[in-house]
Amino acid sequence: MSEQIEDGEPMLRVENLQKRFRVDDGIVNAITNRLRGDDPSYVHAVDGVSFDLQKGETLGLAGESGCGKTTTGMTLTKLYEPSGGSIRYEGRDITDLEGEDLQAFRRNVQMIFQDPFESLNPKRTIFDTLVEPLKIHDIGNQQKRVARALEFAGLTPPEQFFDQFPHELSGGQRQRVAIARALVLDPDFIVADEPVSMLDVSLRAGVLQLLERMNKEYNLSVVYISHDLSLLRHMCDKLAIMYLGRIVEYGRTEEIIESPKHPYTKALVNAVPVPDPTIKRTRVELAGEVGDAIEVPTGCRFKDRCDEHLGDVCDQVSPPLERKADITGDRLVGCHLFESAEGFDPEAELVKSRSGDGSPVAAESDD
Amino acid sequence: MSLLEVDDLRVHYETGEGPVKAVDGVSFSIDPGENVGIVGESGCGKTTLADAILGILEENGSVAGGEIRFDGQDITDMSASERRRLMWNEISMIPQSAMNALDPVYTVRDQIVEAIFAHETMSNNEADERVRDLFELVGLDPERADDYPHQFSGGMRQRAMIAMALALEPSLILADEPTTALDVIMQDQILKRISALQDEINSSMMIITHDVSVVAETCDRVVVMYAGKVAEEGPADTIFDRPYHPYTLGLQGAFPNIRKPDQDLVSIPGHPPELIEPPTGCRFVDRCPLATEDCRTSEPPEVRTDDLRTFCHHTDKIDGGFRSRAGDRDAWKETVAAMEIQR
Amino acid sequence: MGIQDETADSIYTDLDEYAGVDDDRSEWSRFIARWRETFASQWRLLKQDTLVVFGIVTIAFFALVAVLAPYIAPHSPLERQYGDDGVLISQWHEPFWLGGEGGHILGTTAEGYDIFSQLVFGTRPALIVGFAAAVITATFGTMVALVAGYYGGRVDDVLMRLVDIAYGLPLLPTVILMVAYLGPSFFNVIIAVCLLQWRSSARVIRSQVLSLRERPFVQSARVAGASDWRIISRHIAPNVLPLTFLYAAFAIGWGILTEAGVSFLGLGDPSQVSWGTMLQSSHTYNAMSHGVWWWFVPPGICIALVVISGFLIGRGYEEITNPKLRRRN
Amino acid sequence: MGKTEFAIRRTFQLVLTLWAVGTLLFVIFRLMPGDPTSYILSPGMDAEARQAIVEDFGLNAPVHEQYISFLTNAVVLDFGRSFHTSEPVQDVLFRLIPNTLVLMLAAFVMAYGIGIVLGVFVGANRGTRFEKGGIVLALVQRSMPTFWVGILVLWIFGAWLGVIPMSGMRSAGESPESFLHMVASLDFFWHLIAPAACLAFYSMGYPLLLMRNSMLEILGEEFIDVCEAKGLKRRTVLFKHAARNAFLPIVTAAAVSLGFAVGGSVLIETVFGWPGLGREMVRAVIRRDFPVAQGAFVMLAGLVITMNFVADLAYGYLDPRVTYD
Repeated sequence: MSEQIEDGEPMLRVENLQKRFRVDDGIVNAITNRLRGDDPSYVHAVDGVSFDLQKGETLGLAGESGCGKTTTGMTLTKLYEPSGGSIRYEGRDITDLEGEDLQAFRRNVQMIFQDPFESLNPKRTIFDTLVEPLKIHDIGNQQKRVARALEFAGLTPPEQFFDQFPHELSGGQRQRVAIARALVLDPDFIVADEPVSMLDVSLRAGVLQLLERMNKEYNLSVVYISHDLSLLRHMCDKLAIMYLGRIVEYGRTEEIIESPKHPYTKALVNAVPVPDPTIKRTRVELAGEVGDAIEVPTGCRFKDRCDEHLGDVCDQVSPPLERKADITGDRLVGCHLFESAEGFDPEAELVKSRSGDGSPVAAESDD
Repeated sequence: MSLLEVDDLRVHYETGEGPVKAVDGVSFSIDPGENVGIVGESGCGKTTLADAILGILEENGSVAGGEIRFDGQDITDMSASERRRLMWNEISMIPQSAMNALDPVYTVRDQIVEAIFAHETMSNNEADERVRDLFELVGLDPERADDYPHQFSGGMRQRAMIAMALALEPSLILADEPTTALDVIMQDQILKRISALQDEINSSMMIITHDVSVVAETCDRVVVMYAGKVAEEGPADTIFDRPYHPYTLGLQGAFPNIRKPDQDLVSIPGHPPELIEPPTGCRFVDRCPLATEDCRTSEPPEVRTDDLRTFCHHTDKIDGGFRSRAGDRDAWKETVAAMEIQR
Repeated sequence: MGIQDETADSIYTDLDEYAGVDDDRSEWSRFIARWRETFASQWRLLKQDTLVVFGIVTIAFFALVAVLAPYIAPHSPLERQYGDDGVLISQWHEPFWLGGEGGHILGTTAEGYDIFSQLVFGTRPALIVGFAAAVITATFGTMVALVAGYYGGRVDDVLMRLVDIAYGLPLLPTVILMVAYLGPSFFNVIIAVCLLQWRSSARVIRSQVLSLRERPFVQSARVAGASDWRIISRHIAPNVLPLTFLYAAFAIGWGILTEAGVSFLGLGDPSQVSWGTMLQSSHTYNAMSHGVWWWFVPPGICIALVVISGFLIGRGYEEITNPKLRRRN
Repeated sequence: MGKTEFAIRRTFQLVLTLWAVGTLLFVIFRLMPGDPTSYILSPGMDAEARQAIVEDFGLNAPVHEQYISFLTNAVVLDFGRSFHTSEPVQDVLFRLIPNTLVLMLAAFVMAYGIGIVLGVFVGANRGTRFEKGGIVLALVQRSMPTFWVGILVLWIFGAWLGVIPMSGMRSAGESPESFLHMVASLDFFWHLIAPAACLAFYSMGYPLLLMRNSMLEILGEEFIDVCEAKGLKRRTVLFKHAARNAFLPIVTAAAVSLGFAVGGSVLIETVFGWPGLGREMVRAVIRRDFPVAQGAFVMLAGLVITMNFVADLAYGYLDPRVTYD
């Protein structure tokens, strides 16, 4: 990003983050591929993602399955090592942290997962589960802290849950335990990957309220990962719409939902059903399906499904995520339909690529 | 006459701890050409209901009472072969996850043709022609009919399932969570496709879902189920506009609405009851902010208000204070907390 | 630069003074509680199955016989018996209840050994092989599986190719060959069985580890900064334990069957009486042609009983560990 | 990855496995504690004969040369001469292989034919007495030692009822012109039936249990519900859809279980005096005729490895989902 959306040093700054996975097919294939001189193939799950996260801010990562939102989340929590780009936490690059520095970072970041039935070790009591992070970081007053966290998560009286096993709890209670575990270290930010999508409808709201309280009362930053825009609209200050490993639109939630600009965002927002029979929405039919993350298309990744496709520019020049002159508000959009406010000229890039070595332009959104 | 009448249906599952009364006295009907949504949380018996109609209950489940009348004939009473004749020809299904609903070792064409040949006599060419038409109808490339299911994406498989469901132009289609496994965009397209096709062949549909918004957009009438029983039933517009059952109100409030970002989300306190020994009286009693002693001791009566059927003791009270407060999450919490203390 | 910064409005602010010793919840008691729960839940599930209970009772019975063998058996297994006439027996005798002389419960062998005593003492090698095979194969297989599954990559590749190779070896012929080369001793039979049997537990448990490794609870521990050792020992190993038990139970059966087979072929430990050697000598003396069934029927029944008990327990575990086999509801 | 590439890769793996087995054999044989000659040679042998054998085996060459010559000989199936009869091991093996193959094939067809069908029915009748009975039957089959079953059969049907021969592959007077003539004869069938049935009895439990488990899994799949809802006959659902899918894991398992069946055949051949590879291997081991024992072992192991290979390839053709990665 060329400039910050808001003033002040962001707590977390992600720049051009990339994560690719090698398509691994065993030692024998690796040898035969090597012999034939083939390059190993990669899945480009996250391919140049940039955003800022302020203290106390909530950001929603939205998109269809396979768009790289979960991989982004897992890279943020250092479950995956990034393949490129940087993650800066409080001004410090954490991509290559090791040893004690890494442990210090780990104290401040936690993750909440989707499946309440899989997120707790079935062989350990609730107390064991909650006390583990404290033991790892050698933090005192363990029992009181655990009790405090459980209480905050609405599991009262906490002592009653200490010796219970996950199978004795309901789905909603388990997800609350998972939240308590995330909170027990008192982190600065949390990545929540579809935190309620597997809960029963009537229990969802309770867990969402808990997450809201966590953010509001303790000034925690949260990255929500979800395909459910209704939910993200409810929970998030900012929204990043992802498509095939990239952010295509980024800005304030209500602005994006009220007036989506990127053709993909439009389709996504309009596809959300509304629980009110009197409201009729305009549906945008989107052709085709999400493309291949192994052989990423040149130019705009959305070009094949786009109604407003402009021709060669879209085919050849990858649109950077940038401010647009014809879009007001704090909004970044990655689409050639709008005029750049940052001086990026796709036509010129197209000419350059033709006169040059003929390879397609890989424009990056950062300076 | 109604196309499908379910009359006081009871379905039990035998378990080590006694029978689970998954469906316990459910009645409703579907008229020709009508779309009926069955809404409820997991475990409320909505899938069991569909399985009972289709005759594909788990081996420990059985119809313990009541009737399912299709075109006036009780299908629970039919012989296996009579029933088989009816299946797919008259009643077909779109299952929850097309991921596993197609046999992985046969091509999609083979599986559709198999359904056709089970009920109609025609030449291979005619059957192929039918498959081609069906594929075009659901927006799939007919050239890909000879692919195996795993070669299709999730959305394509669900389309193939719809093609198969329509193969014999049934008069009733049972769709069990037809889109939950899909992404938003695909979900939208599939729902749109289903509605359009169904209008074309004028079949009725029963859509089972936990997603209130899906029902709001596709159904004429809604049955709200709770813990194996009908809580409320009526036209979709009325159900969404002025429901009388507190559970319906709670369910609506639990869903975030993309158009109403500032609305509080309602969380209904507590959990649905165990269905091995369900509470006497109203099953919603432990979670209901309006519950009284009556609710605990006697079954809620069927009350008809406007065009709704509501099973509740307090339909008269709901208009007074609670409806206006139902969207407020604290209203639920406080009232139920107060009940806890009383007990 | 403030990675260590504490949030000002933390819910734990008042607890931040490290008070030193603060836990009245003893680590030890929780450890015991955890394992008690693990075993209790396994047992709760297992005892519902009458066949499993049968298996456990049978094995317990044979274990008791093995321990008390000297008190149960009327004679030493390799002590030649004298007939009623005071002469060393040189032909088989019928059991006393078929009118055989000498009051032998199951008669004598052609060499004049008391069959019942041999049967009782034969329990020992059978159970030792069975349990040794169970413990060694299950432990080794599980360890290989944990390493291969958790670390993945080339380590996994190499270990799994080793498993493939082990699968290429036919069990009994390999054991025969190894015993032939290493010498016919009881210990060598155990080694040979174990060398070949770890493969199936390794393969199956590895795939379980692969799936566990990606489970959210393991990921959560990793986000919290847990070391590999902590993740393997606290999160993964306890969850593959039922599978380890399953393979241990099956290994009892395979161990005993293999030992019996090897002994039957005359490659067993010559100094030991086992059910396999009993069957071997009966075969050598062509007992079946002469209808001396009391010689060759009882050892076979004993083998089958112990082996099936192991299988029954293993199968019981299989039904527990594979949720797809379990009845729903 | 395409099918051919998968086949190539799998072939590579096959070669690797064969090489590893050969190496293992060499290591066990050559690197045993003490002088290898002392294991091979009987004490009564004179110095000249001893020298001849040492040279024949190349035991005086450096270890790596021994290793290479061992492997090259193994590739051309040259295992030297029998200590006992001086006949080339190759000739002995080639004479015996068909006998073992016939026995195993007959047993395998019986075991898998009956086992799979029983497994389908046991799986389809979940929770009934029939199911429980089927499981117990399968476990009983697997827990009774094969050789003991053989002994019982010989005792009851051979000695007592006298309906089967006690031993061998053909009756004393019979001298068929060729192997094929012999196999086609009634006398051969009469000799074959008991050992093959015993082997089948033992091998049957595995496919039965596996098919049952596999059926249970498949019957819980949603596509089975769809098939039933389509109004298909129960038989069609059970066999055309459920069993066809449940059959897939059996293919791999069959190859793996062959490793056990080979062991079973060693015992059965010994009990019934069937002149096959297994019995020969045991006799050779007892006589300390190592070239023959080794050769027979390599043959048996090769059989198992090849079957694993074939099964993996077959799987690809049976299951359209296999993507070879």
